[in-house]
Amino acid sequence: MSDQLSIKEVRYQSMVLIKSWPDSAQKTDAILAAFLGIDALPVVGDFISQNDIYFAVISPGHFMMFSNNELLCSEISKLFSADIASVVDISHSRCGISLNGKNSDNLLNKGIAINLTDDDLPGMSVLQSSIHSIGIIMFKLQHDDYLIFSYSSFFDSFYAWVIDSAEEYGYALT
Amino acid sequence: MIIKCPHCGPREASEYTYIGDASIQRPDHNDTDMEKWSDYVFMRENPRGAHMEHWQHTSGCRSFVKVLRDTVTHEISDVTLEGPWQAEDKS
Amino acid sequence: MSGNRLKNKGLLIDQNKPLEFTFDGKSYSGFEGDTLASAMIANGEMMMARSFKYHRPRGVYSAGPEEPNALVSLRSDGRLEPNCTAPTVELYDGLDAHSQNAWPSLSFDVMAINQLFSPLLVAGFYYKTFMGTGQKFWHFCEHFIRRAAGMGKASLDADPDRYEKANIFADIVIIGSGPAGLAAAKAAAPSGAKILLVDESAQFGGSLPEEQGNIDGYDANEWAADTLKTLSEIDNVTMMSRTTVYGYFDDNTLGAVEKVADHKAVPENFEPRQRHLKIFAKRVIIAAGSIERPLVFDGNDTPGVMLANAALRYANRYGACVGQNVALFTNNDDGYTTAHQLKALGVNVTTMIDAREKINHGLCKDSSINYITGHVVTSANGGKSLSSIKVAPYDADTKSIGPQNTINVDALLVTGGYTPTINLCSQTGTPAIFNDEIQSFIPGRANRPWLAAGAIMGSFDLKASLEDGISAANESLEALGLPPSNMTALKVNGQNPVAIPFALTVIPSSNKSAKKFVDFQHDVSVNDLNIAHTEGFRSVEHLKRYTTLGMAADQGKTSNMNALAIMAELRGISIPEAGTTRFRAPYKPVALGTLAGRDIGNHFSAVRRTPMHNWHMDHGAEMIEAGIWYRPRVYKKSDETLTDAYIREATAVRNSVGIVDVTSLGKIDIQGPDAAEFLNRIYANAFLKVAVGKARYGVMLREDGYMFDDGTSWRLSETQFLMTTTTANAAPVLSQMERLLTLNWPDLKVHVSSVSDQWAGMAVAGPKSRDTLNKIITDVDFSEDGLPFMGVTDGSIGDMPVKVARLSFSGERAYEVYTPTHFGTAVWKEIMKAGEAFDITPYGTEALGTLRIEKGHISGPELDGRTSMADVGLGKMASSKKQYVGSSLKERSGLIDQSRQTMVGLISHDHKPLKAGSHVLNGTENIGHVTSTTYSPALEKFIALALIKQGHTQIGNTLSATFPLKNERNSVLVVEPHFYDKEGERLYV
Amino acid sequence: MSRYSAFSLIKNALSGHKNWKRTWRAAEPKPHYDVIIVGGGGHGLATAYYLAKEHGIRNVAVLEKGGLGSGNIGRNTTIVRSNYILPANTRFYEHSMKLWEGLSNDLNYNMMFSQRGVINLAHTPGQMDAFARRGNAILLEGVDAELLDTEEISRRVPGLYTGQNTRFPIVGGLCQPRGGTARHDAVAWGYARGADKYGVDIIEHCEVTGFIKDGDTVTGVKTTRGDISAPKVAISVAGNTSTVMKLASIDKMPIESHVLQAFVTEPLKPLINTVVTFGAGHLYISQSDKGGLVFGGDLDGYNSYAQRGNLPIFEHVAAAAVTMFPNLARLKLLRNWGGIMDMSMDGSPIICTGPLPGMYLNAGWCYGGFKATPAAGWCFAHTIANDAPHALNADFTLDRFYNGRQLDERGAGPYPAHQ
Repeated sequence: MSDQLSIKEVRYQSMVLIKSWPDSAQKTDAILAAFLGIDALPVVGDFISQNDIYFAVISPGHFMMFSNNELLCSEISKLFSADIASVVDISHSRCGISLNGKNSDNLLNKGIAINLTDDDLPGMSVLQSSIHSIGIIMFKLQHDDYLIFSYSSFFDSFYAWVIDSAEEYGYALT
Repeated sequence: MIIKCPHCGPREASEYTYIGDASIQRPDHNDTDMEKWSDYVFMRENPRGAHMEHWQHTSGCRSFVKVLRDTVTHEISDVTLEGPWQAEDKS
Repeated sequence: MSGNRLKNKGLLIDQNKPLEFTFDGKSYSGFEGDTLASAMIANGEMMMARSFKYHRPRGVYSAGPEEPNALVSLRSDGRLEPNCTAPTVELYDGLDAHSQNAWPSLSFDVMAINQLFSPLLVAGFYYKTFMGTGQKFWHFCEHFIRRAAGMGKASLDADPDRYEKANIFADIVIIGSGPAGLAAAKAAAPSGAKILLVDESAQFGGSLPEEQGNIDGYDANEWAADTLKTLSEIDNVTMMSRTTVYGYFDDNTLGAVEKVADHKAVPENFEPRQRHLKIFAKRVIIAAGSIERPLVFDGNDTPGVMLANAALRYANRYGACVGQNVALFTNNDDGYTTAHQLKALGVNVTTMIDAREKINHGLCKDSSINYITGHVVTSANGGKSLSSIKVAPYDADTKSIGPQNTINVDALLVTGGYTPTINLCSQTGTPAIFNDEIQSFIPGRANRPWLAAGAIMGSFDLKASLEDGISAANESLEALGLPPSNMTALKVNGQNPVAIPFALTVIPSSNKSAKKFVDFQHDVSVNDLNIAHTEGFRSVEHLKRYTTLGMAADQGKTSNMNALAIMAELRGISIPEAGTTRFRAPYKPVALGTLAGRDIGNHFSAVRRTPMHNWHMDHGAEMIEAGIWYRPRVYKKSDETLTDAYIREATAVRNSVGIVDVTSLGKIDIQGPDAAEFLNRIYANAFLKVAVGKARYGVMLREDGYMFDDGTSWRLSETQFLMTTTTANAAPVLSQMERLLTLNWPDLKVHVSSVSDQWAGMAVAGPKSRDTLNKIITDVDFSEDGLPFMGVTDGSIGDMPVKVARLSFSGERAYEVYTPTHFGTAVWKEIMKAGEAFDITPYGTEALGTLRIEKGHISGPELDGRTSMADVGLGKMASSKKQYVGSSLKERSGLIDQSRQTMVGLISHDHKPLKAGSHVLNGTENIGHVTSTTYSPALEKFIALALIKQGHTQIGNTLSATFPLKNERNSVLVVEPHFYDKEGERLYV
Repeated sequence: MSRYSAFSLIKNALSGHKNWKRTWRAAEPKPHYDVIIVGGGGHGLATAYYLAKEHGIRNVAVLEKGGLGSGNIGRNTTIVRSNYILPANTRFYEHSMKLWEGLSNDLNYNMMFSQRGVINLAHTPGQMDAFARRGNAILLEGVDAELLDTEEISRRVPGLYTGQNTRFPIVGGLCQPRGGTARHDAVAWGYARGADKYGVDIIEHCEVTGFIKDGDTVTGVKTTRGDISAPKVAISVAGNTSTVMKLASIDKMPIESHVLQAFVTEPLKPLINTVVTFGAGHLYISQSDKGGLVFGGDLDGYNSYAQRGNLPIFEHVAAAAVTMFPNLARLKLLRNWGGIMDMSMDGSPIICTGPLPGMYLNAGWCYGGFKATPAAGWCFAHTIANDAPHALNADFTLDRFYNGRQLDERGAGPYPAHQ
């Protein structure tokens, strides 16, 4: 990881929520595992990233995927009938930043009261929380390397908070 | 105060929205007894001590938890998930 | 009084790095490492302040944050900081300090006249006078009282410095780095647990520098330095000096302040002045030590009287000598050690006064000191600086004194024993326990995951403190499931004797108008305690409130124990029976800026912007808050007033076509087999049979039957709806729906998700709205059959997908065009281009208000949480064939009472504008208020909506709308609230 | 009982203040009284005073479980105002205001009631309209109100930021000139002394542990200092209402007890000369006569009897204070404490006979307990003496929730945690 704190805006072409019910959980898991080409889904709080598709398990029966493949949402919604799972296209509702390098943890801990050290939050973990009362979803790829999304309408406020928090450490906009 | 969300782990109470007394029973949807509805909407035990209450993890996974908390010491002795899903035991 | 600098003494100062500073404009010099207090003492300046009520001269009394007397103001303009304790102000070059609460100057303070009136200005005097006949006399007196009271002056300029915040996590937090704290850290570190060691002062080590004994063969100070070096090399140990834990909150959450740049003239670039730490600790070890206790005798506040250990620290750490001819008055053995250490450092201690008759004479080992036992100091004299003391024999049984004789001294050091600093322990709610030996309260057994160790537990000797620290570390490690440390007990010898105090409450004196201070900072004397007792304020709570003892900035750090002892004696009960009050956060005052961090000014709270925000700003929009969104209010042309602008915009919609940004409305995706059933249960009107591709306006009630929210829900498929809510209620509506689904109706298979940020929304309204959209949305049939009223369909503009819903808030033919957020501005521009032929006009919330008021549609002002559906004319919409949220309580007698206020329209008779917030009078009776007002281009009159008693019975009457705040009055005609196009023909123009 | 005055101060000063009388007698409980008042806070003591003064009922005992005035009377931000919006509340609080204006002389105890004005700040046109509605409503009730523009506000409140470069710029405000602050301890001790003067027994460290009943009728109380009987037992225990009512086997009340924190800074020379409230951050601030800035904000937002709160409110209140007054950043918070607010389900109080025969209830005071003290005592005394409410508290019934006559001052619905 570079020792320079760096901040970059990121946007993914498609982002989708999948929500099942307890009685359709098995079926939904199986369909998703098949689509992703894996034999079992990650546990709650984990995510995987393979051939440009990120797949995260937010809570039981509540999944989130994002990718630069524009057709992801339509492909996914074809997989599920209404009584098995709901598919919600949220491709435009989130804007994100990639935050990595030295002091990323310290910057985030100015706004989040969650232990971000590796033994409390290992790499490939996902969590939802709020910074400066702005709802965010955070993907920790590895130590000091994060993807963080806020709701689009909040993004200006969120981005301003991140930059202001980075001043003390010095940062690069990549 | 810190509430241990079954899915997200320990989080500050400011990430949650306090719903309130969990011991009150909402009348059946089709019940039209105004007295029963008034009891449900307005009347509370409001104990000084152990209190069973609902919180929603609004900034986190948005699930609802039932919390047993002492209203004098704020000590939380039990947190269980509400709703149809059971938390995976992340051992 | 002539203090001076002891040659090459002072562990902390660097005598070849001089620093210049000013006090009250006079310039002095000190050294790097000095504090303001140590530098002033070294310059022979003891008097630094005037007391709170009597404006008595006051000097430095202690060497730490417990300082009750020497409060000064630092810096100037936006950085002016009043009430700073001089002993904790680290000197820097160019420091500018000044005295407080004195006018015209420190040495000549007019208000010192209060001392003449001191017999009147006793505890509670202000309750007994200043009453006069009415309120005027108190208001007159209060003006002067407020000027005399208060200590420092606050600046009116904004503070330019930055403040930061951090959340920190640790397995074991150790508060205090004296013998117990360092021993605990050293014992716990090897376990690999994450240790955080914090200390409020700039240096670690606590009382160790003055400790005589040696540890494992090292001199105490060397042991401290060596331990600190070892700890700094262990990466699971973090050490933070200048960091004060001020608050102990629930679940072992600690509030702390790190003074990052207070020891510099100004912070460096982007460096915060202070950082607020929220520390999440699994275990806490509180090794906060203790504070030396004053003795209570006449004139004990005279500049030159000081705590003994403080004088020793000034000599040992800063080479600052408090006086040329020094006496020490003690009630315990530790006083002797201090005296001999001072002599060794070159301070001329001439006299020792010990209240105890029988002492171990081995203590009196310096022939140059005159040891007087069985005596007490009965008074300290000298006004602005100590010149002499009176000493007299003391009979402990009868508590009486013999004949007094005077000794000329220029410094009197006092030690009444030590009081454990139990503030943080007490904040956790654990009751304190009285330790008879040390005549003070110590922490009780912890009810939470913390332990106290060292002097705070009353173990004042070095060996006990070190052992306390190690056992606290082991107990904490065990609680964390880690192996105990293999650190064996440390060998200690030659340690200072333990300070076991001889009980001495009030020292008698022959002076009838003696001034014996218990709480220096609030000028509370023994006399005040007597008065409180006489008047019945005897419980510790009443005593504190009546005399204001312990309520000053030092929160009774040096006064509480003496006060409790005196009070117990007055009541003839023991101190533990009298009890103590519970300490509150903060342990030490905390700057508001530090608690606020960067969430101030523009960043006080987040802002939500629509995707078309920049377009609006570029086109002269004046923005306004809606919830936490910013929305255009009007698009003012250069010469237009607000009213001109909104009339132009509203007229354009009525005559041709306008476009308004509606993105801020809440949008919720509702999916699942039971979606329709779910909506049917939460809306008051029927929703089961809404056709796919159709929208329906729905009203939601609160559980208690009053109106909660309204909006349209669009059925996108058999099992999917898109619900819109008002801007303000988006979050509460979503939360209520999730609660109902999870807690009350788990049998319904429905998912709800916020999609407010997925869609940009814009309403295109006006007779030319169809012609405008027809041009660019070519894949939608805009005919009556293709897209009927309340119809919803998908289409596209170029390759940008849109949803088109034929809804109307304005009453005109209108369409709401939704497109994914990032296409928002592009779609908006396409529509503007397409509408050019019809002079399409962007309009804001004002014009939107005009249009919806003309149609009698309700909005925020009518939905004030106290209105029922019937009140606003929507009673008939509520279904009678099903139950829904609020349906039962809606029928309570109060909600269906005929005398309720209902919504009507008002037309202003004499073309004068109506004001929102006016009240409607029927004769002289106030029968309701005006909710929304506007000029109506359609009617060319000023109109309004209002909620008035039995509104429907007033239709056709002329009433008056008054605005007493500006004593204006309009006569108004009451009409149906639907002013324009009642039959709704405009929808199909 | 000696009258307090400057003269009495001088007279006693000459004799070293030895012969002041006790402010109230340390009475021993008698087995029977005409009226028992449970709760020795501001309301309980005021009720006893007015029972004696207005209705001649002096055989009264005030039972306090701790020390007198150790509850909410000593834990509030001392603000007095009557600019409420609902007529029932406006009339009640205005009656309180009128009592406040004569209270120091009436009790011969300086309340330090300082009518320095209360200014509510508005940040949007919508808020200004709401203030106009409230201001006009109270003017029509004969209560004072003024609309202020931003310049007038910045003239009256030096240091307040009135520019545009902030999240919630100030667009104007509503002022009640007769509003202000009072010394909270003086209210408790003043009423105690007044009641004591009429012969009322004030009995501290006497906790009610049960009720004595004849069938459903309450005829007395069991206490830690013995049984005491009385035909009329009045409950005025603020945040502990639910706990005490359970002793009378009334298990549910339309009340949730919440912690409301208050804060004070170090003492300063005069800085803020009026009471100011910040609409956007729900903060209220004023300066005490000793010089400390006294301020408070929202509830913590969960049921609590802890009389202390948590950090998020510290941080939010400080952020609002520094946003309002950027010059406060360097001033230091000295002390924090918390009261137990008996939050009713509509934000308005309960003063009524019942719910059991022989019992009378005064509760549900939410944020308004301190400013209501005089009128609450006056109305409760009237209700007890006449077995029927006065017109001023006729609407403050317990059963209003059942018959849809809530007095929803804030229009927030039955959700105390979010009021």
